[in-house]
Amino acid sequence: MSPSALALAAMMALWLSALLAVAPFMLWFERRAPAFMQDRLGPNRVGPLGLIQGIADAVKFIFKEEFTPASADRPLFLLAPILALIPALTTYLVIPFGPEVEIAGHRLNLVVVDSDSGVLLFLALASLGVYALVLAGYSSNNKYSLMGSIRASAQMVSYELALTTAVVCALIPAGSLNLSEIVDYQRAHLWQALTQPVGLLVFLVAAFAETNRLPFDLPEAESELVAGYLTEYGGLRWAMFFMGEYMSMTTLSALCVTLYFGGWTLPFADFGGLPGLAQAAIGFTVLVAKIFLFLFLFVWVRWTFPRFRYDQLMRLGWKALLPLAVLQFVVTAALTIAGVL
Amino acid sequence: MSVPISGYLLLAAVLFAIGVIGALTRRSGIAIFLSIELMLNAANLTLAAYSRLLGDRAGQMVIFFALAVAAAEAAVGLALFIGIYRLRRTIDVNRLNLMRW
Amino acid sequence: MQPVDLLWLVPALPFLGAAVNALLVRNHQKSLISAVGVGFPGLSLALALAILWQYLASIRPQAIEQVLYAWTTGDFAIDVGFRLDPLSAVMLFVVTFVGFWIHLYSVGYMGHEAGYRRFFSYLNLFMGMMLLLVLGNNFVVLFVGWEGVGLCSYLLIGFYYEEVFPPFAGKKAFVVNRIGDFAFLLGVFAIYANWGTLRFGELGERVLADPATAHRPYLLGLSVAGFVALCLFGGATGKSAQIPLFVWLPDAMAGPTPVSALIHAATMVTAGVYMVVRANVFYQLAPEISMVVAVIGAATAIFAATIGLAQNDIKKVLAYSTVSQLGYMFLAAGVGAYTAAIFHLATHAFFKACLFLGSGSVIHAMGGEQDMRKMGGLRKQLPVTYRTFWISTLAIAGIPPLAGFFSKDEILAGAFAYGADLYKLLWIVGLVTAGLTACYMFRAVYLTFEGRFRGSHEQEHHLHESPRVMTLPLVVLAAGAVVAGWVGIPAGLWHAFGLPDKNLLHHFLAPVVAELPERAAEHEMSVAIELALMLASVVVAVTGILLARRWWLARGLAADEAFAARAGAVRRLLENKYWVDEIYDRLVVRPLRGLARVCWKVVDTLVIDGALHVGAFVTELTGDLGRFTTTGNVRQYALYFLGGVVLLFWWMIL
Amino acid sequence: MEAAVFLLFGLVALVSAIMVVAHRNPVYATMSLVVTLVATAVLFVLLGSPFLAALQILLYTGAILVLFLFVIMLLNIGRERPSGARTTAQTWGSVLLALLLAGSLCRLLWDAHSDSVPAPLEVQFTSLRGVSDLLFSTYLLPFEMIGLLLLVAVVAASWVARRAEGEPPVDPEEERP
Repeated sequence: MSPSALALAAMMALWLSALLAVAPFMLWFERRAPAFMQDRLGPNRVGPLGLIQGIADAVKFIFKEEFTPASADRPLFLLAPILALIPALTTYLVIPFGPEVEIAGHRLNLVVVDSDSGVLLFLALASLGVYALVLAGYSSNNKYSLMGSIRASAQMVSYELALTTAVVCALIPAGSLNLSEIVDYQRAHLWQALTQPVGLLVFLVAAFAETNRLPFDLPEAESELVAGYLTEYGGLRWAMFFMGEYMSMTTLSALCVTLYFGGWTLPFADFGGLPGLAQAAIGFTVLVAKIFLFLFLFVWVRWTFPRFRYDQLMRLGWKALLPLAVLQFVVTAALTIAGVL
Repeated sequence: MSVPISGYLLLAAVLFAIGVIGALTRRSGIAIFLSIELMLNAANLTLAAYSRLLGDRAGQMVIFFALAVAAAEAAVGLALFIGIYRLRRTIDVNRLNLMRW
Repeated sequence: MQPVDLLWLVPALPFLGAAVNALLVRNHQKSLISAVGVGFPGLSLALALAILWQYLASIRPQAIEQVLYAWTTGDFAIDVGFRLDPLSAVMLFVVTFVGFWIHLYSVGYMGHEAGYRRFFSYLNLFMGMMLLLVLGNNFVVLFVGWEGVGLCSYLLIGFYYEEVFPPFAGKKAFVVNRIGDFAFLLGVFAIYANWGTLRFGELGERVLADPATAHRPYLLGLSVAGFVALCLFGGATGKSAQIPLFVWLPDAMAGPTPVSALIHAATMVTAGVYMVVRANVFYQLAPEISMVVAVIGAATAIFAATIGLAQNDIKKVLAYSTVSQLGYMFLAAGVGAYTAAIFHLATHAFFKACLFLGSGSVIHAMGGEQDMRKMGGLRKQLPVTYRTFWISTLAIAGIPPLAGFFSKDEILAGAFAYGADLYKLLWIVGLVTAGLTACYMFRAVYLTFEGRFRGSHEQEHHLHESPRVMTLPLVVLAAGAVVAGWVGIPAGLWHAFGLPDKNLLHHFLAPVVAELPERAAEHEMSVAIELALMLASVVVAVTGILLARRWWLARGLAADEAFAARAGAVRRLLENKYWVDEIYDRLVVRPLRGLARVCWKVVDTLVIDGALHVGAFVTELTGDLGRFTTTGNVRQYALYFLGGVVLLFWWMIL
Repeated sequence: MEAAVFLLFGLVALVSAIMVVAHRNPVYATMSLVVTLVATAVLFVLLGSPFLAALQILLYTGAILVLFLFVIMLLNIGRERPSGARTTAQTWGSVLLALLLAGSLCRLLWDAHSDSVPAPLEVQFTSLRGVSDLLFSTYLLPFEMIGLLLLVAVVAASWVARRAEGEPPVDPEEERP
């Protein structure tokens, strides 16, 4: 039963509103959390607890000067930020936030695209993110940005390998690429985090690398290459890059939650009986809560680990993560065949 | 109103032709390589159309393998380009006449 | 050691003389050159006389053969051998005797010429070749001699090679002779093909043994004998300057006068007659060919005689007279009077050689001037030359008792007696020609020796009688011209005086002529008719002389002008020798030249070179195409690849 | 609905394909190829194989074309300078031949399949399970071979493109031809 267009629109609207809300929240949260960790206050002038800080920054970005380098390749220069948003705005389609429910007479599967190769779609769309970096670096016609973009894209491509292998490990017990089936599997069995801790670890590290978050944010590190591929960007374009980054953090966390932490399910509570709409709401909030925990983890990690040097970073990716992932893959496969999982 | 298979086929044929023109007229090695990838893609599209027409998943298998082979080929090809560039400082096909006594 | 055994030495000596003069002697040793040049032919003459003496004394009609070297390849046997029989004996005597005296004469005549040594070596070479021709015992040796004389005539005509005309005349002579030789060779081949041998002795017996083969139909619609006879006669016309191929002889006068005397009067030109008589068996077996020979002989005689009338160069007159007399010899051969032909050949050799040498001493005296219109009144300055010239002219005109009368008369008698009425016509032609001969010969005599001198004053001053070395041969030859006739006085005359038939020459040569039974009857003729014929020829000769006296003696050159005025066209016709040369040029030379041009332009350049060029072009073309495909340009390879794909696709699909 | 999507993405594919061939700047060409491949991926989905669509995007656009961009940047391949030479026989020849090929192909395909109706779409065809069952049963050997092939390709590429020891790194800015 294909969900009706209305339902699709509703669900997409729900997801989009959540994602768009994330960016300003993160701006604020990114400042408050580390401040809290470091026993300082962080932004509190702008509205209560500085909550409005996000909005203020957003407004600031809007009014900043849209500067384009002289001999930059204008079309590509403008295209790059847009490309950065594409993966973020499309990968959430496959993530379920609720069981099959009856809303207003329709049997509805609480996921925008219930494709049986959902995960693959997620990964495919995620991989498009690389282009943003590459084009940004190439088009701004500046040596640092070029070097930055090459390093960033090399890093992303390398870690994508590790990420994909880890994801594959997560799929094996469930026996399907459809995220809903994986969530159902986890409702029935233990959460994957417990059964595949190594896979989870590899996934998380790869996720940090994919989004160029701190331990791996060498490309736009101030001390290294000025701002890497973002050097020439300012104002709204810069903001779009950051929004893209935050959103991809969110969607990756969503994927992680769905694969390893049972997605929208709570371990012991079962809201099967409630009316569809309620179930959807509860599922979504549970999912958002879990995602929030991961976002906290991102910030937390950012302010604790020192930045990797580029060769350490690449060596970690290829010589540490990838073997671990393959190991995990072998173990999981063996266990699954043995019927343990 | 389902689209007749021939639509896909004709589209694939045209794409293939465009790829051929690109491969034969462009001067820079990379452009030629891109055109070849385009031709490969057109071939995949034809295969997909036929597998859909005959309802036989074998077509999809072939595409799967074609993709893998394309990846391998692209990798080696680009490596060759780097090698040639190091040798002749140029990728312009007209100025390369290595395939000769 | 009998002289006869040294027969081979007779031709060898002149060869030796030629070699010595050519290789060992220096140009300036003039006396040595003349000693060698005259000495060797002299020795050869002495040896020949000894051989003849022994031959006549003891051996008589039987033929002697001497083989130096027998050469056989497979079944083809040719031996280098010499044969002495009555016919070659006569020829041997004529050639050596006349030859020697002309050699002696040329010592004086050529004394101050540049190529003195060269001249004598050629002359000796010629003597050797002529003796080879005459003494050869088979057709091949004869042919070797035949070619040798042709070569020497070419060399000697073109002796003055610095000037323009002599070399051309030499070439002309040689080419025309070659045409004749070609026919001669065909005849020799036919003989060998049909009878398997070329030696004269065997040939005669084999042909008579089975006349069937001789009459078998052969090429050109003729019988075998006919074909052979015609071919041999073709060779004879070339060599002895008869109608179709006589054009070279008048031009041959470009050579020095002794050459004209020896080669173009006495010896070489008679080779044709000798050859025809030698092969008379074929002519007797092929009467139609004999008729052809007779007709051509008569035609040539009268034709040349008429031209002789209008010539102003003294040597040209004598040349046409030679052609005419040769015509007589062939007329005799044609009618079967072979002995008469040889008899006239011998007598003609004497008086014609004497006439030529006479004209030589006149030209010598006149400082090289040959035009009779520039001469006149030379009686007083050149008495000996005048007298010998006079005697020879009388002989050639046929006035008894000189030689010309007897030999010419016998020919006319033979023609008259030959049965078919056609020969009566030939007899009349012969008679008229005799008259004409007398007429133009006496014209020459009167224009050169009588009247007043028409040359330049300086020439007149220079006039002198030739030295003794030149006048002696003149006297000897003049004597010969007188005596030679008595050898062959016809039987009729003997019977007239009641004496037994003492026609020495006729009986001597009789065995040579193969008597066929059916031919025997034709020659019988009553004595009365014979005497009448003799009287007729004498009357004609005398009228000729009287006419000449009335015209040229009395009025000198005016006669020619009057004749030209009255019959201008005829005069011009004769002067230009009936435009024969021009006709030949137009009919033969030009087409051949055209053919040659075609062969050169079309066949050679276009076809052969063209083929090569095409070959080269094709290779280059394919080379280019090949090169084009290996430029190393990747895109081109891709294009060809695509082309291949499309072709394959079309082939598969359509 | 399906026809609309087909027409839209078909057109997009065509236009971007032309851009790939026509555009002088290699980066633009590559980007338009990305667009073409994504459009084709959508067509794959229409033809009932979403798995391949995802795979194509993941594999092709995600990895291969990124490699292309890498090489373009590494070798600093600038805009392809117009050769200035008039369109040579090569160009005309190839265009002609290509059109000939395309024409005959279209005519053939049109004749053969103008009215053929695609087979009914069973789940087996589109589902990933159907595809993977077939893949790991009858096509297992080719699958393993592909693995080997990719390994060989990796080794070959790294060997060919390596910089020999002691050889200075090629500075793209250096003497550009």
